[in-house]
Amino acid sequence: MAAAKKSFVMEHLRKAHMIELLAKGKRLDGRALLDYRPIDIKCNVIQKANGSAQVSLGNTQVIAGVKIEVGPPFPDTPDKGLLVVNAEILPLASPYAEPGPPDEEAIELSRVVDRGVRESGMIDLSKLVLTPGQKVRAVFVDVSVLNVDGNLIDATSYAVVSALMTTKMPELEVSENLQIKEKPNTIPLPVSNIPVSVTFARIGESLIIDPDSEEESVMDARITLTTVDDGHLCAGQKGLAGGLTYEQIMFAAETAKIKGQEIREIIKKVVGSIG
Amino acid sequence: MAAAKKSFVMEHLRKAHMIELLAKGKRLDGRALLDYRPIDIKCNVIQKANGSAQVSLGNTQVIAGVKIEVGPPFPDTPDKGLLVVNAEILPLASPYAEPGPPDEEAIELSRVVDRGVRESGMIDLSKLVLTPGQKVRAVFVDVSVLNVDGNLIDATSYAVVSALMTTKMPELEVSENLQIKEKPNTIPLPVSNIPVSVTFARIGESLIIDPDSEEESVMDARITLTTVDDGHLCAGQKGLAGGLTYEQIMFAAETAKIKGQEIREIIKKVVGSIG
Amino acid sequence: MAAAKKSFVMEHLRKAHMIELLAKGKRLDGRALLDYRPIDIKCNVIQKANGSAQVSLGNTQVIAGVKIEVGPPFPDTPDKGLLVVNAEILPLASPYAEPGPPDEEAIELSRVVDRGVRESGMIDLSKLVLTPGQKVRAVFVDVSVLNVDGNLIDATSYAVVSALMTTKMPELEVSENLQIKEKPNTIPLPVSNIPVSVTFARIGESLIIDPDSEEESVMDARITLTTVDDGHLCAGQKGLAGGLTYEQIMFAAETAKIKGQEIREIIKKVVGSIG
Amino acid sequence: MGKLINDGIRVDGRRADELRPYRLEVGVLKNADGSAYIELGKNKIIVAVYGPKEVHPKHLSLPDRCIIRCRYHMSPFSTDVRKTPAPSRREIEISKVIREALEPAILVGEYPRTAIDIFLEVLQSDGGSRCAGITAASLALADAGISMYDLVAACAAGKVDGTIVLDLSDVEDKEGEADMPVAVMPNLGVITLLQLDGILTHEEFKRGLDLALEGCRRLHEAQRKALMERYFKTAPNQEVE
Amino acid sequence: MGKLINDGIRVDGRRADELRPYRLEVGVLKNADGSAYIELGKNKIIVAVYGPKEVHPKHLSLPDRCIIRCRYHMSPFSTDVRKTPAPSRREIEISKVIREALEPAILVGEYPRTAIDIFLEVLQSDGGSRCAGITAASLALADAGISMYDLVAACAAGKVDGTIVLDLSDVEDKEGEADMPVAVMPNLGVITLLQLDGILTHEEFKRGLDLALEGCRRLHEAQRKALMERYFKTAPNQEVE
Amino acid sequence: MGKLINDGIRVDGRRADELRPYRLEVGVLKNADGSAYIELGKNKIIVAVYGPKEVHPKHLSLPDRCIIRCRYHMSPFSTDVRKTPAPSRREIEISKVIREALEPAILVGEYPRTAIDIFLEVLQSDGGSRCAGITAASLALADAGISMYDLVAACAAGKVDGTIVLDLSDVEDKEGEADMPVAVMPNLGVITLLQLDGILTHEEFKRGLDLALEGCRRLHEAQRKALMERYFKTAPNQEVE
Repeated sequence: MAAAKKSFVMEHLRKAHMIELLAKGKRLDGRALLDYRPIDIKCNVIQKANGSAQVSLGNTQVIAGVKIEVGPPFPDTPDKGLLVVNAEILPLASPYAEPGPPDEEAIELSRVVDRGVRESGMIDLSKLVLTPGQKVRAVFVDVSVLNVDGNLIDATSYAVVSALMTTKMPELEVSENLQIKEKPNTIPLPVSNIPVSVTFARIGESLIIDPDSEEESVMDARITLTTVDDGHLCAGQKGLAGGLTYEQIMFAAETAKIKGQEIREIIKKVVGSIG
Repeated sequence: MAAAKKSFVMEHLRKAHMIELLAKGKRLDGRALLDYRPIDIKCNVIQKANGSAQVSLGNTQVIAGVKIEVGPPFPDTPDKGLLVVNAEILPLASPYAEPGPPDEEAIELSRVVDRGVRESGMIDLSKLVLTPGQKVRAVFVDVSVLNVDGNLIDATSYAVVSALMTTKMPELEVSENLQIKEKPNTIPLPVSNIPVSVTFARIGESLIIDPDSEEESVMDARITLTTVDDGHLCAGQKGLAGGLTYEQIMFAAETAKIKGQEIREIIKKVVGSIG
Repeated sequence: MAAAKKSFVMEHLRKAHMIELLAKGKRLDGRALLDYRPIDIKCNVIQKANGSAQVSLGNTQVIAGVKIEVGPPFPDTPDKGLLVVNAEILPLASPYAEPGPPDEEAIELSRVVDRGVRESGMIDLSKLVLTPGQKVRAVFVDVSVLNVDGNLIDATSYAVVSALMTTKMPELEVSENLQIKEKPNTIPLPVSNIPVSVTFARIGESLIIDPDSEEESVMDARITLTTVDDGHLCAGQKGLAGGLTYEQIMFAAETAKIKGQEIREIIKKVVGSIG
Repeated sequence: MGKLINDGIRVDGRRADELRPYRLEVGVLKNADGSAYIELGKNKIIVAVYGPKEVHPKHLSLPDRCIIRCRYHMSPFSTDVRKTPAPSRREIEISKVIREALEPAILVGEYPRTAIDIFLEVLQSDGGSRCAGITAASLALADAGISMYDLVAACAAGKVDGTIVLDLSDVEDKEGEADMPVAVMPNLGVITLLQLDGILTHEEFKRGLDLALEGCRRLHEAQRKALMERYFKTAPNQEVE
Repeated sequence: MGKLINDGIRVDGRRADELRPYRLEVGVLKNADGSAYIELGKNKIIVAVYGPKEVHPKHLSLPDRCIIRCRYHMSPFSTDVRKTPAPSRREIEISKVIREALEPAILVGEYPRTAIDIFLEVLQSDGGSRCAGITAASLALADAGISMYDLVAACAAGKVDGTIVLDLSDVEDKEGEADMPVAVMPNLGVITLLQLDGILTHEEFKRGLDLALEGCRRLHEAQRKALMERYFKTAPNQEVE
Repeated sequence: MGKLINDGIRVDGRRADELRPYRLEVGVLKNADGSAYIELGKNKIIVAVYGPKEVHPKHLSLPDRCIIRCRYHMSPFSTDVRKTPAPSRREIEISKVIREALEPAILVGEYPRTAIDIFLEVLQSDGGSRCAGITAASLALADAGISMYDLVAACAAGKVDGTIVLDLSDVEDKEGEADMPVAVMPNLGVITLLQLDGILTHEEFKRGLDLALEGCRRLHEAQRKALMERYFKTAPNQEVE
């Protein structure tokens, strides 16, 4: 609906102006093309959750909470715990968000972040089995987007990873008759890796990192690449109705490795300070 | 939709006229401010239900049916049976009712009546347990509103209470190996109390009881207070986008006790005549 | 929506022309009143299904797939397997079909075809029980309508019957401790009968068989009658907002027997060629 | 499972060609433009008609006629086992066939660009609820002053223990061999509903149809009396066969 | 289950007439026209207001006033056991009573043909979340510059172990005898929310209402300070009782 | 679980850089404005295009271009275990990425205020169904006469048993190390789809991308032949590698 009301003349002018700036290596908010906005991560913000993190990426704000339950495994993976990532763009987050079931944008957001975590092998799901084929731990990571200002994928991804890394769950004991008993102490999730997504926008011929809402409103294409600790790629997703050249993709892959490592250090530092 | 089509001039005139009348202690249909419309209650109108009652409050007509099933308890109340009250405002009941899942008005109606029954302790749910944590009786009370002419809460409430009081269910026997067997005789529900709701409308500065649709169309606020046998309050719900003064609430509380007792006698008489 | 945009003048002209033609025993596409369009049936088109068939009736195209699962019986029929027929009119099948849950037309289509199969006794559901009250075979027949050009009921019906007749399912063995084991060989469904539906349209005073979309757009009433091997009737459904005379119904019943036998031979031949 | 017919007498004491006891009443709801109530056996069904009225959104209206909308719905307490309130596929199909059974009787061209809503609520269900619903709905349409060619009366015939019988009850419907609901405009001889579930020879089909039409004629007479009672207060308002 | 009050002290250390620690903040979201955040006990609730804005579809708008829409929603991680994201019947009812608690304060006639949307997200829930939500939502409305007669402050009273207490926590709500949420426009003395769950004598009802109103007055003072902090930067932005 | 590659040969007998057998056909549905059918391995996918057409409601249309809508759907019988007909989250995401893979090729500015609908129905699924769907959908768009810069061809590469391979089958997708679907407009060198699931070094990523693009080029050739066959009847209508 919003789209139909936009002033198309103004939109084209704004885009032309932005492309001109980008050609000089500048952005409207003064960042260089490959700069992130300020990243702020706070963990353990929701005491009722097993793990939680609130992330700001400029004015984009998201909060992730982890709940650990016990239940049956999926029939086709009896020897693995469950991991479910679900993101909602709350109606309070933007004038364009609407109440109701997740739309395709929110579903893509959930699934891209889910794949980053899953394919990286971050959580060893085989260690979440209590009684094979019967009872496993189910890890629910729910994300509420509180304020939309571009690059929801990275903000959500960092919140999910940070929440998972600081999750505590009661140790469980399986008795001989397969009863499950909660022990008094808590243990962390079996985390072995920190997947970090880096999202690029193409505007005209320029590739920039971490687009804000204004940049997203004129971007032609988007690509997210996620790397693991050793810099290898583990997940990718091109988005939007524009394409990318071979060279742009290769450049993005290299940059995702370098930038990913920088952000990994930020996450480690925050999480490390929690202990 | 209907709202947008109303004649606002006419509405304001009607309201002004009604406020004038009410100031003289009169209502359009000749009732005094604290008079109920004629109440008619018929029990056992649906033979396939365990209990049922049809209630008319003036032209407002509702029918309640009780079905008793056996099922698992809620995980957090293993030692209690289930009670579920659900009301639907049928599309045949009014030109403004629409087919579809219950809207917020029907949900509030269900939940207010449910709370009146639940908080009064009318049904001793702990007596509906068959095998603790495994099998309990589930009491479903469904209400179909057949004609809307104001004060659905009280009409629904009286129908639910009357249906529950006349409910018969097969006696059940739990064998040693925890099998549940139906015995040939029927027993009533463990009823210990008759909660009675009394609903007030504020129009201008006047408080009236049992508003009809015309009065509801101009009322500023609504308050429902439910009392138990000894006159104590057990549930309350203020409704609509207007407020009430402290004095109005205190007056309503006192009046709910007196009027509630009158209506309790009516219900007792109807139910008693069934045996 | 489409309806509101139709040219009503043109529609009436077309109908008048068609009635004139029909009075002479002719149809727009040259068929006689009781002629079917060319019928083409291909079985085993979907290898992942237990059975499948693609049917063309003129330009109407549907595909049916059978999936056999094991699950609990319905509580009220513990000694019978399950049969579920579900048809979807895919949005690719017509400019008027829309994505979303089945509308009343698709639901009627599913249920009419389901009843034809069920009431004929085609599949002996009692032979699909593995452990009574616990585990039975569930036969899911899903139909995707690919192109709409009238008479979906018959096309769907023939596809469902052909798919069921060529279904192969693994033989199952129930061990003493009630475990279910899959054996290496496959067996057919217990089929004892071939129900064949024949659908008539009334346009003006004429009854025709197998209406195409153009004929359906002006038809007054529709009737489907299904017969079994010995010519007896097993299912019927009058449709649309027009009526039929007693004589028209009796004529349809006789014709359904004769035409049904012709089509039964076509199905038998196709299925027989599969072996 | 015992036999359903003994010495020509059905489990509820009826002969093969007998209707269950019934009661028809017109004008039972205050808000509706027209309404009616029917009891037939254990069926208790209330019907309201609203309209002709404006259509929202407008593009769903038709320039040369009214549209008919129909909702057949069962209250959760109407069945042996509690039914969830959301409409089932069965209710959706029955809503459609009821609408199509009633629409041929309505002079739809008299009400261009409008809609007529027919709401049927089954308060208690028994065999034959769609037929009983049609019979009552036709009265509710008349009560709403909708122009009609004829009343529509509906009744099923079927086959039970090898016998063609009229107006099947729940147990006869479930355990019998065949059920055939029929609706008709008796004065015009136009059949507006016909369904068949179960196997009948062509001869049985004809006898079943004849019997169902006879049942419809009797209910049509009862419909006329109920309308007279409502509008002229000259006939008794209950007809129990 | 131990007693909930010992020697006049509640399980969380409070006296009967004491509020839980709270914190109010205004203007916490960039996109919203107005926003606020409240912590009260373990409650953490964020509220955004959008509007006045155009209504789609237009026929839902009113010619002489704005419509108020309200959504109270709990994040899946906000509760002890994970909550599915789809709105429950409880959330739908609470959305309605919150809207009706706030609307009397709004000069709806100043914004004809528009809508004001109020979105409450419970990030962590504790007893009294609807009251805390109302208190924060009223601040968010003020932050959005909506004309109001007064702020609305809300607080529950209830009965626990036979004692009338203020501002029930989760465990007191679940295991206590009665809970009574109240909202009020303190300057006008108009009560805009009152619910009661559980048995109270008339005397207890009066004492409970008095106590709840006293709690509302304290929260009203805190609301004023939070607005001052936001707009005049003269008061500390945290008020912990 | 056995090894997936033995002596350079994959479980289905292919070499690392080989496509599965495929078949493309244009114009297979009568009602659609354009349609195509693809078989690739066990994949059987039919695609219809409707449009450009009016948009309802109108406010969803754009004044300077058409909107593209896309629905990827799997028939219940298309999978090993029956799939419920309602669209899953996976289907919704794939619908989006397919739309975004096709849209860069369409001259959307030529069709202001209209919509183009692309419906993909997976009749039988195998690995790589989204790529096969894109390849067929691009043909269906061409068959509908939609102006395009280039055809879009799609194909996955991935890593199986440590080897970079082309066009993963179901078992290779599930048990392999990585899967990377790619779509491209071959004449323009513009990549319109790229997804990656699983770990690849940067070197492997480059080799995978190169291999996928080579697969796309071969499918692009097949697309051209299928169109020729449809419109000029000069080429064979089946291309099996």
